[in-house]
Amino acid sequence: NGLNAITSGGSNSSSGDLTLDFWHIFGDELGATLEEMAAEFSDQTDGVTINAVNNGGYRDNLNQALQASRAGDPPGIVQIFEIGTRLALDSDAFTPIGDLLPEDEIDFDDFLPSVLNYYRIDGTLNSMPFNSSNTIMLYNKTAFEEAGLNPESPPRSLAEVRSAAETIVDQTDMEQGITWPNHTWMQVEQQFAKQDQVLVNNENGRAGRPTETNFNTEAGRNVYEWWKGMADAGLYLNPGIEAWGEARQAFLTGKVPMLWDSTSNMVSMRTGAEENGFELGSAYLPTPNGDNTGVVIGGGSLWVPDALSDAKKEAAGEFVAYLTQTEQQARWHRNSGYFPVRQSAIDQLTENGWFDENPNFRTAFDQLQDTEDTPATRGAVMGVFPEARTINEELSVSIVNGEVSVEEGLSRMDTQVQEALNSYSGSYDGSE
Amino acid sequence: MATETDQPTARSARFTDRLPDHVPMHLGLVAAIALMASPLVLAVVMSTQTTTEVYQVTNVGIGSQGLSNYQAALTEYNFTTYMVNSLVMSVVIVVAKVALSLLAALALVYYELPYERAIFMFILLTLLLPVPVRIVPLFQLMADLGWTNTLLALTGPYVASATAVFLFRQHFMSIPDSLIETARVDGVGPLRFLFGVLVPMSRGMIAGVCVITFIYAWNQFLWPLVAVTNKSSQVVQVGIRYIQGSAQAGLTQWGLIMAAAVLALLPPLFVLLALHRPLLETFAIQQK
Amino acid sequence: MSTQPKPFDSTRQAALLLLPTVVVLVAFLYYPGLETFRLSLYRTLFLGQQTTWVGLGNFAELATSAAYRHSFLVSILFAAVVVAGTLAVSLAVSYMVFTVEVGSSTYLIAAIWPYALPPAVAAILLNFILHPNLGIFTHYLEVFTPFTLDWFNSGPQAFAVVAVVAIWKQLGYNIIFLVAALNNVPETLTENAKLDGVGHLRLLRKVYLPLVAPTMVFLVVMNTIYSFFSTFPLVDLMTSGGPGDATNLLIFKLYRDAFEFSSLGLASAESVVLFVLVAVLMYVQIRVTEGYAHYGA
Amino acid sequence: MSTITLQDLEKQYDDVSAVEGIDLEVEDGEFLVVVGPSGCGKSTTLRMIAGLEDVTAGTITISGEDVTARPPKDRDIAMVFQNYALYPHMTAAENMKFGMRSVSEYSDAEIDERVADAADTLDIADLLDRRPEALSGGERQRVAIGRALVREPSVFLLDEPLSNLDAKLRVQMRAELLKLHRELDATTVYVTHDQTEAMTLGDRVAVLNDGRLQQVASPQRLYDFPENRFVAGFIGEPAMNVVPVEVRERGGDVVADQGGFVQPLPNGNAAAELVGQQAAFGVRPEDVSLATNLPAGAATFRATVTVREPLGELLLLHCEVGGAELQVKVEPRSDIYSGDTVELGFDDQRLHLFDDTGDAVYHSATQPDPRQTVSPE
Amino acid sequence: MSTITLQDLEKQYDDVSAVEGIDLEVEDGEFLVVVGPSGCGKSTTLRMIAGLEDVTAGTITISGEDVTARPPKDRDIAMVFQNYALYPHMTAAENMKFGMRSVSEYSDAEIDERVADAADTLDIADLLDRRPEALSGGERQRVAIGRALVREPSVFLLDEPLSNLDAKLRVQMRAELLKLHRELDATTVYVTHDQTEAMTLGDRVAVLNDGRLQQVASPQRLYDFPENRFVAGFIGEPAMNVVPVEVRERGGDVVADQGGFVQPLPNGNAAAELVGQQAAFGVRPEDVSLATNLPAGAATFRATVTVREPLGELLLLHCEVGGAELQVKVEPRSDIYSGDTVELGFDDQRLHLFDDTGDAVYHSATQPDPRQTVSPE
Ligand SMILES: Nc1ncnc2c1ncn2[C@@H]1O[C@H](COP(=O)(O)OP(=O)(O)OP(=O)(O)O)[C@@H](O)[C@H]1O
Ligand SMILES: Nc1ncnc2c1ncn2[C@@H]1O[C@H](COP(=O)(O)OP(=O)(O)OP(=O)(O)O)[C@@H](O)[C@H]1O
Ligand SMILES: O=P(O)(O)OC[C@H](O)CO
Ligand SMILES: [Mg+2]
Ligand SMILES: [Mg+2]
Repeated sequence: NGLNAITSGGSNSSSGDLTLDFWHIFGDELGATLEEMAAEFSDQTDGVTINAVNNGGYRDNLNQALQASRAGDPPGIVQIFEIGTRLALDSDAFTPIGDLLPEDEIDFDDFLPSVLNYYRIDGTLNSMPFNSSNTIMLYNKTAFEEAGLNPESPPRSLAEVRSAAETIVDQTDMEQGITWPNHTWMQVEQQFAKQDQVLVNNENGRAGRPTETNFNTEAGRNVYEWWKGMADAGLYLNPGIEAWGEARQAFLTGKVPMLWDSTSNMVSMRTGAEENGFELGSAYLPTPNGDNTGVVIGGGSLWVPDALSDAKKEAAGEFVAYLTQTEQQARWHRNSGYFPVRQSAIDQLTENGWFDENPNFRTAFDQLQDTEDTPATRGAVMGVFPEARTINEELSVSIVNGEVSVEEGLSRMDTQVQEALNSYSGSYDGSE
Repeated sequence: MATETDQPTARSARFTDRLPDHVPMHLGLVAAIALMASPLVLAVVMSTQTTTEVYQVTNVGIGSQGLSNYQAALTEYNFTTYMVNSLVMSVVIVVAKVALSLLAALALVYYELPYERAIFMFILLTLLLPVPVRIVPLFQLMADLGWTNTLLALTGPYVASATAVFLFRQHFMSIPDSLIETARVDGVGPLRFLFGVLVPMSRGMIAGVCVITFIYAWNQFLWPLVAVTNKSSQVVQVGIRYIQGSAQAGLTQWGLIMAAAVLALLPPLFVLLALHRPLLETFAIQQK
Repeated sequence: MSTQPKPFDSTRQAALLLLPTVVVLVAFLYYPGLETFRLSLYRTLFLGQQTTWVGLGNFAELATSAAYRHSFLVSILFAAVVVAGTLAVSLAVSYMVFTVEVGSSTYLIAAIWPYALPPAVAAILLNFILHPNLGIFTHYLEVFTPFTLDWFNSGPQAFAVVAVVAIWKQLGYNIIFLVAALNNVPETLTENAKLDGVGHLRLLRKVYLPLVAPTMVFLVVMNTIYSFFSTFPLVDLMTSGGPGDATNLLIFKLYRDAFEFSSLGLASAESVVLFVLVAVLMYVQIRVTEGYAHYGA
Repeated sequence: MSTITLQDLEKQYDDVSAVEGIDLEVEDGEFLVVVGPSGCGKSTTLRMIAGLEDVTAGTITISGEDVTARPPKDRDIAMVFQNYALYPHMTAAENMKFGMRSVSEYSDAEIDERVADAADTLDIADLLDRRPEALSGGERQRVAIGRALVREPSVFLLDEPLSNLDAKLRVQMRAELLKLHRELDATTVYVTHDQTEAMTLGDRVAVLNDGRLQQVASPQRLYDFPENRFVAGFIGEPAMNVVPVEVRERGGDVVADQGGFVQPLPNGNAAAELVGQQAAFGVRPEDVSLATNLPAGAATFRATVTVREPLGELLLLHCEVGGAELQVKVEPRSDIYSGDTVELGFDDQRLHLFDDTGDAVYHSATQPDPRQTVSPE
Repeated sequence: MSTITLQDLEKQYDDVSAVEGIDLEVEDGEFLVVVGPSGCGKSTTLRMIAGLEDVTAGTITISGEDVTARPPKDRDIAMVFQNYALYPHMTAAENMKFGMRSVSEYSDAEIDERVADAADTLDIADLLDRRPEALSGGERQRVAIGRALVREPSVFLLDEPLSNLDAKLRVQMRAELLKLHRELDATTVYVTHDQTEAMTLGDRVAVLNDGRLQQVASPQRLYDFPENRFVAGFIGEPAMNVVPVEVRERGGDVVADQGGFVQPLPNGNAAAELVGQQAAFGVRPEDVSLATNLPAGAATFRATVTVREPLGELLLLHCEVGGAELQVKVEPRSDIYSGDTVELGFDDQRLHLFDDTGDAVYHSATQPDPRQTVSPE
């Protein structure tokens, strides 16, 4: 089939039989779950086949989708991470999802407002929320116990994290205290939200195009100074930029007792902890002073390219709607850790006692529920967000390694991201 | 054999005489080659291990997975498709490039041609335009032509080449004039000349260009990454990128990745080993 | 060179034979090449769908961008390291292959195979073998030497690791040429030196090195071009330009700016810079090789 | 009737004038050898006849037809190249057939027959299935000739066809070529730089130098009556001794006075007009003898031996006389060593004088034997 | 005292036996030329002496010391290669110094002095700053010799040092080599395949064939008393005629009966033991004459001329007699053409017989001149 595919080009359809590629970012079990869901939908829908394809990570998926749209051969549905929203929107490559959804099937009131708020820009819902996550802290209860710490009272502030880390390094075989992938989402986006600080001006870019960034502010310095201190003390295990796998592996194999992670991977972390013989604990993401205004949602939403035929768009709309059905969302949560985007799914899970049996799955959900709705917790919106992340993560390395001071590093982040913002808005002649 | 007993002293004296000179050379070579080959050897070993075995860093024995990592790569991770795509792409590029370049070299060397030098320079100057220098417009061109995700996009930009034309031209020019003149005296026509004389006489060079081109095409990474957005049309080098990326979620399955890497290496390695002779000869000419 | 009449004289036929090559070159090399120049004068968004004329603005932006300047320096440094490293190692190996009397051809094949090594595979193999936590090399390095390898976080180490991969992959190509060049040195020169009892190092330095100088120049140019253009997969698969921009080579930055950050105009300007670079290198090669031409075998 | 006529043939390369006006007639069935030093224009001339090289000026006529502007294939010629120009990937038979196949006028059966005939003539029938690499030099040579033969051309052109062979084989092939030519009787132009080949093969020999024809004559005439110093020096090995002399009159005789010797010139009136002038005196090494071997009364002189080269069948002495060097061939077993002084004299029927333009102005032999001036047999 | 002794020297390549047991003594100061057809093992022998090639069996002694196992640099030899082996990137002077610099025992001043001396000897003092590319063939040759000279080795080895030069230069360099050898008087082994070089240069000549030594003797002795058919055929151009005969007795004389001729053999008792046997009868072309040139009473016979090759200084006739071919050298201007019948006879002091193993069993000349058997001068 490779030969056919390569010689005939993309998926073409004839005589009413529609085949749509669904580009997602999941491998392994999550990918398998999505493929199952796609297959089930295809089975129950006449004339439509959804082909779930893992197309790499979030960044690749977005780039490839834009490239494919440019080339006039886009997939049917694309999963794009939350911070790609503005870029995807500006690209004009996608149809607002609202226009495609079968009205009657969707009850927006049932959707979690924090989720809807994130993806609704200027009042329009452009993409369908599907996989939503936030950041929590996982910790090794067994190690806590061994070090004489209370496994049921995980650290809430960054200072507490440090002291727990020191204790554990002191008392156990573990050599380092905490790890998380060098990822803006965790060290900046969530931390700013928790401190109720916007990352960019104009209400985090939601009241107008952002022009300034706030890395080098107290909120930023709070985090980075602590981080730098942890690194200097040898307490932070640096797995590398966006190195999710490395970080998880270090945690699971007992190298560190604490991990900041996305909730998206709860299922495999649960299995991993079991396999490695320790008890897994979860907690809210610790913050500088234990502040907890709230978290920004993460994860992705589903977009439908504009270049598709109407019939395909319609089919795509149906599939998107199907994926957000209560039943599917509950199932998706159980198989991943992403929290359901619909209240009804949460209700269903609660009723079935899921959260009682799996308290770790509740943590994320609680953290979200506790979140206040402020410009900070709604999350920043900017077209250059992927680039901003790259800038932040590269400079984070320099700060943590001590190549630049915290001040210097953060102010460079501001400069560089603002440069990108300027050149972005300078060339964008779209709406507004 | 008999001489060995006849001349024991002379022989052993001679042998020790060479010792200080050549033994270190052999040792050095074996060490250098072992070092160069070790990543590959380790990769082959690791490709048979389970993830758990891989994570026992010092475990360098053949693992318990046997070939099942390979099987998984080929079936579950699309490597069959990628490999076939790579193969089709490479073969098409090889065949087309050789054909086009032979024709062009025939015209350049054996035709009374106005502006011959200029045309040759025109072809040679493309050496200044590697893919990265023109990648953006090339991508746009493919998009405008609707070639993205097709074999055309993967092969089109590669089927003509300054290097191959240069090599064939060089080789043609080294064919003794008298052979060409014999053909002139006999009134042999151009196609008959090409297929009856030039091609059979250029077999080594053609084989060499095939190897160079095959390896070059097979190893392409950046352009397929840009020109192909559809996984089922992707080539194996980018497939490696996928398989590395897909491991982000949980523990990285290095055994599987190593299996995939070995798969992606085998065809060009095989071609190189099988045809290293013409390759070496061809390179001897390429350097001018 | 020769004024000798050619066997065929139909210009039409010749044009027909050249047509396919010329069409492909024009369509896929010259046209996009020129288009790169044009695009470099625009600011674009979203893969070229929206463009604004900015003149030399993109170049100005590159010139003033600290990130780009850094990337430029990193690339030059990288090229220097890769070129020097590749040549040094290949010269040593080639000389040994050339010198041993027994098994020379077997050694040669065993030494040139990395020519077939796809860069992506090279990257992924060493990514694993040199992995800070899982790498077996790393493990023994840390066991037997005081060094620790943490190149996911250390810029200089990442730079070194990518350079090692780049050198490894390029050895085969260099050895092919160097062994051929050494074999081109008339055997009697070697024998004459043997009669005089000239030692290996002196022989290599005073006789072979000057004689293979044209090949070395050729390889310096090819290796430089290689380290600027063909190392994308290494960076992409190993470091993504990091950590801390330490491996953000021009080619990777170009790709990112174009296809990740959608700045096609800016990326085109970066392409133009690369073009100038190849042009200069080729020019240097031609000039220097001409200078050495009189040693030609 | 295949004659070849070159009229005022010229060839100019960008900056080199390779052939500068050659007039030459090759008779039907004649074996003409063109000889001359490297770079003198031999190949160029031959290639112009073949049509492989454009003519700068002049005309070429073959069998009465002006072919100057015709492509090679329409000149009814066949050519044998120095390196044989066999296609390495074809068997001997395929090599012989390849050219004919390009011409549609031959049927396959005809081609096969001709190849078989040629193979018989050349005694290579059992080599027909071999590739050139599996043939010896001489065999390759014969296949190349066979390829020319099958086309039954009216003119054969050969460019140094023996120079890639080793000495033994060269001698043998020389005899075979002669035999073959006698059988076929085809008009043949044969280029070589080897004077032995020229002398033994040619009905006539054309000596070329610097793009100009020096002399065309039968081999022996060329040797005995060289028309200029170039021909005198080029033909003969070791070369003719040429020393400066003054021509004087002495007691009624015209003599050549070198200082070291004074040699009377017979048939003096031919030389009389040179009296009082400087000239170059030429005598071949075999025409200088030890005084003991000369008829009584011959003029002799003393010379010192500087180098003694025993060549087996003879002994070559380098002698010094009057400041000039004379090479002398003597009996192989002579008891003469370097440092000795010897008494020498010339064969006075074999003396030559050249003027300062290099032209021969005097040969002491009077009339060339008429049988040597026309083609023999 | 630099003698070279080869004892039972053998060289075996994987599948080729290149040298098969050579015993040879080169005397101090002797100029020994090794000659033989291509591939006979000349270079291999020389390279074994130099130490560039391992010895399969046998020993090599230089100046009394067994050097068989020594590396080249410790044998006190210098070698001049066919292509000169000059380092193209070094000037002539640097080329000459390079080897000496590798040996620490010489001071810079010493090196400079030696180079200057050698340059004077060879007359290349003003070329010292040039690179090889700027030197002519003969000059390169001299620099290569100079490089060998400066090391003042006890033995010089030269492998076809003249074969890359053109004919003129070759003759000239030959004379210079002789002169140089006379000055230096160093033991020299000189390899060539050119018999003229061998004959003119060697004090003694060693003829090699198929890896075996055929004969070692002074040049003229080699020519006059070849020890076997190979040497007889190899030395001399054109080669000695060799025809099968039956040795018979006739009226008290021992005669060689070929059918076409019956030739009495002088000094019959040397040939007597052959009576009744088949043998190969050898006579050089110059030792066959027209009957008119022979002393009265000499045995003569009739032969038919098949090929006539005028070589200028002589006329070579291929004649048929009794089914065999005889090549005969006659007067250049003889009126003899192919087809003619001629009356011939042999010089009965120059006859040879070879038995069926090819060994010479009879020479009609009795005693070689003693001066020809030892090194001359
Ligand atoms: N294609 C060419 N371009 C320029 N000059 C040429 C060309 N071919 C030959 N010549 C020159 O013309 C002259 C005659 O060359 P030609 O090949 O006829 O010599 P030749 O007598 O055949 O010599 P040889 O015995 O070496 O073959 C030489 O000076 C040569 O350099
Ligand atoms: N390295 C080698 N390996 C195998 N056979 C060899 C090698 N060198 C020489 N020979 C063979 O040994 C024999 C003698 O070779 P050698 O070079 O001594 O000949 P030569 O007399 O010098 O000939 P020439 O006159 O051609 O130089 C030849 O048959 C040759 O093919
Ligand atoms: O891994 P996920 O899906 O939770 O997403 C994390 C970040 O939000 C990506 O931008
Ligand atoms: Mg010629
Ligand atoms: Mg030899």
